[in-house]
Amino acid sequence: MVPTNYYLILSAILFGLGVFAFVFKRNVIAIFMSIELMLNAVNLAFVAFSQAMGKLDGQVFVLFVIVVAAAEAAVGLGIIILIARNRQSLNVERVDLLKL
Amino acid sequence: MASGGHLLSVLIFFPAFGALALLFLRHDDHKYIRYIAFTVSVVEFVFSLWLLRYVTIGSGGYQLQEFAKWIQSPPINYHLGVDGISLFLVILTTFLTPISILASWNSIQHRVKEFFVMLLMLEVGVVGVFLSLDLFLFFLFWEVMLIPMAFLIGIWGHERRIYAAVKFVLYTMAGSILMLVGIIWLYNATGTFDLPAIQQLLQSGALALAPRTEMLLFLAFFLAFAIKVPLFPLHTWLPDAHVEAPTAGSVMLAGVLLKMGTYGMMRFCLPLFPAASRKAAWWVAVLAIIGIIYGALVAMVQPNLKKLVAYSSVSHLGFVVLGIFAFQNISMQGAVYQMLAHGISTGALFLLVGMLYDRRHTFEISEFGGLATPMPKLAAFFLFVALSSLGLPMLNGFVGEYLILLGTYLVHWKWAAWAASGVILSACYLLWSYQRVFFGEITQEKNRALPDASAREKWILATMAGVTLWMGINSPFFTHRFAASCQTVLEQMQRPQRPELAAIPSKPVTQASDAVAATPPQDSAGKAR
Amino acid sequence: MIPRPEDLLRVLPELVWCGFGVLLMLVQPFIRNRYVLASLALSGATLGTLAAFISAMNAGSGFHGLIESDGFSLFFHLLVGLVASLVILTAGSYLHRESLESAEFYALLLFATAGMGVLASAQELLTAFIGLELSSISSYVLAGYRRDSLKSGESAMKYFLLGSFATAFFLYGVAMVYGVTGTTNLEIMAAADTSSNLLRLGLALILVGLGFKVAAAPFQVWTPDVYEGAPTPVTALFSAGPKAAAFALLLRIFATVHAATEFWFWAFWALAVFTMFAGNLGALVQSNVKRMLAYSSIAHAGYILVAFAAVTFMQKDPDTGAAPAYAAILFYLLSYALVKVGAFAIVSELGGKGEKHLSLDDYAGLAQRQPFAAATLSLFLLSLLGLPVTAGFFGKFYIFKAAVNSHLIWLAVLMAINSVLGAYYYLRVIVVMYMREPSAETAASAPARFPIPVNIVLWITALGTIYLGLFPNHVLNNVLQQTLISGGRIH
Amino acid sequence: MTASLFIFFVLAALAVIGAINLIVQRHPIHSALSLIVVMVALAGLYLLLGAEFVAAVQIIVYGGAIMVLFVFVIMLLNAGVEERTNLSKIANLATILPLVGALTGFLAATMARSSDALHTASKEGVRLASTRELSHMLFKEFVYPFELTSFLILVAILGAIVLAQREH
Amino acid sequence: MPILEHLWIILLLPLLGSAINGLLGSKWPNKIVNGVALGATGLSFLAALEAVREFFQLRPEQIPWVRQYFDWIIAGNFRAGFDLQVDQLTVVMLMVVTGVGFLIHVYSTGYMSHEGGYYRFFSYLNLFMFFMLTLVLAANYVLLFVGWEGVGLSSYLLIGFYFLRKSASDAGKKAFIVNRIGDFGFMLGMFLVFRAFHSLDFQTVFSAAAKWQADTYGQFGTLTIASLLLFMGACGKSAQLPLYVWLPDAMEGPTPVSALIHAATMVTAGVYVVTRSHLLFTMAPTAMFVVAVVGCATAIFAATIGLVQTDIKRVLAYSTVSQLGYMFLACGVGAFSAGIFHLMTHAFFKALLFLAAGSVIHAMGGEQDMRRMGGLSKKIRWTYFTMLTATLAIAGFPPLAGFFSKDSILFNAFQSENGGHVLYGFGLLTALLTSFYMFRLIFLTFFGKQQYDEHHVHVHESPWSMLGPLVILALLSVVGGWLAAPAFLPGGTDYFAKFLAPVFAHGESAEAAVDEAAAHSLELTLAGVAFFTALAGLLVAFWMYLKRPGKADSLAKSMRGAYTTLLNKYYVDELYAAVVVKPLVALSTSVLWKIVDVGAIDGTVNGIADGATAVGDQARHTQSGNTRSYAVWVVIGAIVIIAVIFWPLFKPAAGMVR
Repeated sequence: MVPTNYYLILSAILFGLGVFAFVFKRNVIAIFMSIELMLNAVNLAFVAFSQAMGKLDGQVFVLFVIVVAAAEAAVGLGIIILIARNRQSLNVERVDLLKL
Repeated sequence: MASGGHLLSVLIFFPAFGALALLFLRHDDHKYIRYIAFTVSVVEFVFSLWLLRYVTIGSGGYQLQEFAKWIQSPPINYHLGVDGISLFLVILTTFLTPISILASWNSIQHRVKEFFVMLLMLEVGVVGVFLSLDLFLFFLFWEVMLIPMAFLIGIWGHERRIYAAVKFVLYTMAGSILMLVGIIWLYNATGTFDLPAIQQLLQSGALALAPRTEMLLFLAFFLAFAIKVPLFPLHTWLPDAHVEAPTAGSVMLAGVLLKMGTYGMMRFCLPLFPAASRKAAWWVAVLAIIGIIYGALVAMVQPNLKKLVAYSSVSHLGFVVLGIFAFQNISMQGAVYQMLAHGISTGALFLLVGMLYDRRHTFEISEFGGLATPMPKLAAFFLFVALSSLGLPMLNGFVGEYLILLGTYLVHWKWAAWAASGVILSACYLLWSYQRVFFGEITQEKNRALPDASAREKWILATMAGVTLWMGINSPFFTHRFAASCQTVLEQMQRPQRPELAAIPSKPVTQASDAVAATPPQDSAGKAR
Repeated sequence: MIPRPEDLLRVLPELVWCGFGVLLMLVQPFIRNRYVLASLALSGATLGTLAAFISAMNAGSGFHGLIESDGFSLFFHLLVGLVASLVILTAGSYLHRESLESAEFYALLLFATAGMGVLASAQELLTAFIGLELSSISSYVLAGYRRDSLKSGESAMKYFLLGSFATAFFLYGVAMVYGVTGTTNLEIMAAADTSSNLLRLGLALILVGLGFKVAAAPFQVWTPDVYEGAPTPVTALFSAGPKAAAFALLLRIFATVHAATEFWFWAFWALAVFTMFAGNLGALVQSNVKRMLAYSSIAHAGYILVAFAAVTFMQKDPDTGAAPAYAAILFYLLSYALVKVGAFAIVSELGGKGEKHLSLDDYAGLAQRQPFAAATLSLFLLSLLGLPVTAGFFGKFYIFKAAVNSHLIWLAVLMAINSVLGAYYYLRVIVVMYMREPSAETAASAPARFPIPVNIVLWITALGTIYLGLFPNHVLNNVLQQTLISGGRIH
Repeated sequence: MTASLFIFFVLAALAVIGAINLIVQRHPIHSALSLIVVMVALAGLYLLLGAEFVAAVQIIVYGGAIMVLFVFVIMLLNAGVEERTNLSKIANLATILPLVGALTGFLAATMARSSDALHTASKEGVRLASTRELSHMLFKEFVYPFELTSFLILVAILGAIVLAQREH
Repeated sequence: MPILEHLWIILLLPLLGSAINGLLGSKWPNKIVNGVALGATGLSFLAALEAVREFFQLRPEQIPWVRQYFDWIIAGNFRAGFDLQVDQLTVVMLMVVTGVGFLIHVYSTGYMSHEGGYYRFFSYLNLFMFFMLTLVLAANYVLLFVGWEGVGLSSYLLIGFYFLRKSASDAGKKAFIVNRIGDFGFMLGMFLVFRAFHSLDFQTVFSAAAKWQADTYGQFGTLTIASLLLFMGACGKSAQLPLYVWLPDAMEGPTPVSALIHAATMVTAGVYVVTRSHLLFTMAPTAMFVVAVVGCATAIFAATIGLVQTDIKRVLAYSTVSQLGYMFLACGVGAFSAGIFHLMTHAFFKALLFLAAGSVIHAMGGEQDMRRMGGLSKKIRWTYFTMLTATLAIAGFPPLAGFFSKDSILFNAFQSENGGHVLYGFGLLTALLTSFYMFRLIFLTFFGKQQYDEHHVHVHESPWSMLGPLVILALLSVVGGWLAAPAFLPGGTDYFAKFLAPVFAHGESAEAAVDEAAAHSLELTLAGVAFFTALAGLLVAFWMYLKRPGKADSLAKSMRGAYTTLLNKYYVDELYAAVVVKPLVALSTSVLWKIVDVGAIDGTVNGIADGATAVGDQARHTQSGNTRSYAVWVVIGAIVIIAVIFWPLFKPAAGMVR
């Protein structure tokens, strides 16, 4: 018997780590990965809630999120390639032409 | 009431059509543009004179009202009306517009078409302000008027024109946007934007504003007007705007735009918020008096002739505000009269300063000196106008000042005593500057060959001088027509002394009076618990 | 599992938009004529917009309550459809000038529009999420559409990264709300237990996500960069479309879920104040017109948020309900969309090849070189400033009214202060156009004649701005309040 | 401690360690591998929660397709070790640690407390629904968003092509 | 009663003349200008004469004769009409103004014939006549104020007639502004009167005031304050302490102007106003005392300055100030008719003195410094004789006009209750000084050694257009006094006082109470004292300037401090400049304008604008362009939003949520 709380706390921790990673990492790809991490945390919460309430739609949600993540991955990596090609750098801090 | 048909609408929109017609002319048809603009403005002036025929003397209410529904929700109506006070302000506007057009005849040489379009649009806005009886409509014209004025300053002005134009707009807007909040607040309390209706509600006691609410509303309105007047210490836009504006702009600005502020005080602040007005009267009067003295002193030491005239406006308008906030019939009539007189005499001063500028392209007093020798006629006109501005009896400036001071003295002799010192100071700055500009030997060689007034200029100035003199002698012609309206304003300040009415508020009253007190978040917090 | 026909009718606009998007992709290998492609896209956008009327005729909820076709959704469909059509008209010459493929551009635009349409009618958070992603992902690509431009790529990257980041917050919020209520359907959620902290937190996170989309401070940081870097017609779309759609969703959540209404009041208050100041103060110091308009759109989001704050209070009014405040929001969005699209259309044309002429100095003396452009841009700026006889004035007026009605006097006063701040930088552009002489270089460059489609856009937006400024009631009463109240969905 | 609880802790530890490793590793390829660890661990948790279809999808789509894409791109771009630049003034550890810590703490706390109100414990191991029922939901109740996702993927493809294609 | 019904004719004629000359005269030859100007004034004089004739036919109850012509200002219960009034006081003033005015016009045709701006001069002069007549004919304070300000204006214009000279335009400006200071008080006085009596018509005010309780001595009631305020105006106009400073400077104007405006008519307007308002004054003893003291002080103060002045016109100017002080002294002690009488005689002899001085200056080719004249008596005999007559008159030698008027004043001062003897003493001293400096003038100018260079200055007698008025005025100076020759003298009827008696019916009741016989003997004694005083003055002057020509200089040397103080007019101008003018200008420039306006107020305004921009500039540094920092902002925003949403929970019961 694993209480739902445990899952939820884990989810929160993973989400927090994702946020931290997003803010902390410099490599665009790594940052993108931290987004995936956050989405995974969300998914965990969905499944946990779904299970706790005995409702199925939470799981359906997770499927949608995964699909969206896939789509985002395609576009996101496209953008990353574009950036990398134009600037020869993956450091997000170097991409600051637009500012102030 | 004699039927005036849609005279008021015609008055507002005729110049707009004129402006539209101008738009169809070619850019370089300067001659036709000028003639058409002038004709339009003269016809408009004649229209406005018709008002005299239709307005019943001795009636203080609104006449020639026009009413049409415009927007259903919120109920905004196209409601126009004229009373004795607005009557002459409208005529002043329509009178100064052709004068301004004439004054710009030769001095405006680039983007001529736009210039006259702007001037006519300005007239639309100003006339609209004076004739609107719907708060919303009033605000609309009030704002719309800003743009042509800003353009007049910004495009055809002098060196720092852009700074001045922006400053003018921002200053005015800062006040008016709060007035908009006030208008909406008032609407919330009353459910209408219609001035007579609101007046009726408040005056009959059917609706009583809580003191705090009334004061806040008063301030919201007053601030907008005080900036426009301009009341010390909100005046610093004025010198800049005046100095940088082209002559026509200055004439219209000083002549009518400033009056919109004092008109607003008479039309809105006093009748709608009498208790707050009374409470604030002391402060307002102090500011007005400071304005009178301060404006005069600062005017006295200006090295720039146009700035001097601008500061003198601060001083003169201080009288008007003082007259209004003395709450005396006499002083109020004086205030209205002073508005008109100031429009003419300061307008004329700006015209003259503009003529000097046309010749020498400077406003610096030190650049002039001894001009009476090459241009005696201009000097004579200048003196005449200066005298009217400093309140010489039998010229127009005296009547207003005198009535204001007299009326004020009746209730607050100290105010009047302080304010009357402005009479001394106005003589100081006007005569001193006059001396430096016109008297003495010619100090600069290039001034020696300056031409005297041209025929066009003579006509302009003679007209202004004639009106000045006529107003100075035949003042009852004016006072008869607005005396009743001034009395009405004072009557509108009366409120029934029925506390039980105030205690049983109708629905909107609670809204208005509870106003800020109840904050929604506490509610939600309570529920959340 | 074939859906019922009326369900399909209720999502007809989205179907049309997506259909035309697919069509454009299909014909792209065969048709290279940009006019044909543009016409196709335009007809797609317009047809989809018109289809909104059909879906409105079949009012009701569809797909098991996932979407709702009502007056509210009709309004937003028309709005985003109109924006899309105008952007297509604007984009033609831009794409040609920058030698960009038009078919893909239009297709993405139509997909994005469809996503916004979904957002507007979504009655359920998952559907809303998909709609949000559909429009967002299209937007990311559109932002980076000028591949050879560093700025465009950077814009896409920032938009993408931060957008996804915010989406994660949104989703997490949805998860929590789901965890409390067991549903993502807003209707059912309306009956939720409002004492739950988790619900509170979930709604807070949803607000974070949507706040990001509408560019509310402090989530506004991405806006200027993305707007500046994106191709200008895309910026026009961004400033009007996705923002309106996100507001639509926010409004629907806000109106349906009581809990949201109660929890969000101060949040809206704070967001409104931050946003107004962030936008206006930022815009004060900009010398790039495009970026300045980006900041200005932040400020305007702030004004709209003022109305949101007002809604809370007005809902207690038994007579009118919050309808006036809702109406104010919708009216504002409409007037704002018209103006922003028009303004960006001009900026797009004046930018020239490679978007080189975006600085304020490039606008000096524009009134003489291109009187029509200067006049319309002035009109738009005055509308943004909120001067009477323009749509923007009434937009602001209604918001003021809503705020004062709700006794949010301080908020109204802060908004007034911001209006004055805003006046400064809007005026500055007008001043430069009319009162400053152009530099020798600028004067020498021949006036770029605006292509006809752009002129059409300008006429439509300008006339619309004036029309709404003169007769706001026609729109406000006959469409907004009627549909809102009779539809019964939002009360 | 029941077996399930033990498994949970093992998988949770794995996920957290993976996530931390994602942050700590400076080469993106290592980060990507750490992320795969997290995902696999989560898939295990899904199984534990009785959502085996989701678990499968997690492994196949996430762990497989998406992460392969990541790795592929990393290879393609020949991404090296992360540069340790500190150009952002506000995004330094001193700022972000407390911020993110507070956020995470608050999220975790709220979630932990609130689920009491829901249910005391999950119905562990109970098969909530079959994959069939899931597909019913997907194709019946949620058919509209499901169909929309097809457009979403279309957009993604289109976008990737548009963005990544070389100039002609 | 054709003219009395149409009193406006008297006014309008000069106005018309002024307008015609002013608008059209610039291209006309002098003759036509003359015709218009003289015609207008002459006809006005004739009309006035006719009016006076008709006035004498009126029944007593018809006096004062008031006619309302049109409403000028109406507001509420305030009405200022264009109402004219004639009573005995008006008649005196009317005759003086039109009569002397006409003579001076005639004189000017000669004096100004070589000056530029001839038409302008006569236009101004006619304008002055118009306003002065308005002043004296007005039936209410407001219309009086019209004339009051109007003469100020004309004075401004005429003083600054030679506007190319800075000193002239300075003087004109100074005159106007100092007058305005007086007007400030005058206006407030009017307001107070209106507040008290709800009208400004003389009739209404006085009949209402008569019913009031008079203020006691030392009490500052409404009447006292109103009187003092009105007197403040009078001080300005009539150049009394401390507002006298403009009058000596006003000598920058052409000499006929000095004669007409700054001697005969305008400057006496203050006296006129005080006598006109005598009813208010008599009911305000404190005010009366102030008037007397100010008058007396001015008289002696100005006389002392007059002792050492070397400019012939300035001597006369200070003499005028001094004599005006005399008139106020008369008013202050309640001897209004004596004051008016002195006003009249002074108009004659002072106008004559100025005109004669003008003739001298004319003869000397513009030289005004007496030290450069001398020995002129032979060369310009007519001028000499007329001037000598006037000097005797002003010095108070019987039986010339000045003797009677001055004597009457001194007598009344002597009898005054409040410090009468002191006032009398100072008055007598003034008379001594007057006699001295006037004869000093005569001796320096007409006797002694010739101090000028014959080759440069061709002394010549003036034309008859100038001499004619001199002669007429000389005659008037001689006989004018007999109008009021006291009853105790042979042929003396005191006609003047009796004539004015109806006007001052209230005011001079005190005089009537005095025992007739005792008064007569006292008056005779005092008259003798006055005569010997005048004689003493003459002798001292004779001794110092003719007998021992070097004596004056050595005396000046021995009393250098006093001498330079007097020569510099007690440094009053300097004092005013240092205390009022310069600080005010400095304050306005450096404090009000530069610091308050530009610095504080506009600085605040611009500061707000700059501040907003600066804040914006700072704010945009959050927009660093760095995606990571943007993400931090999002996190911060999320925390803020959560905090705001959860805040209400923390507040009421902390600890609900950890």
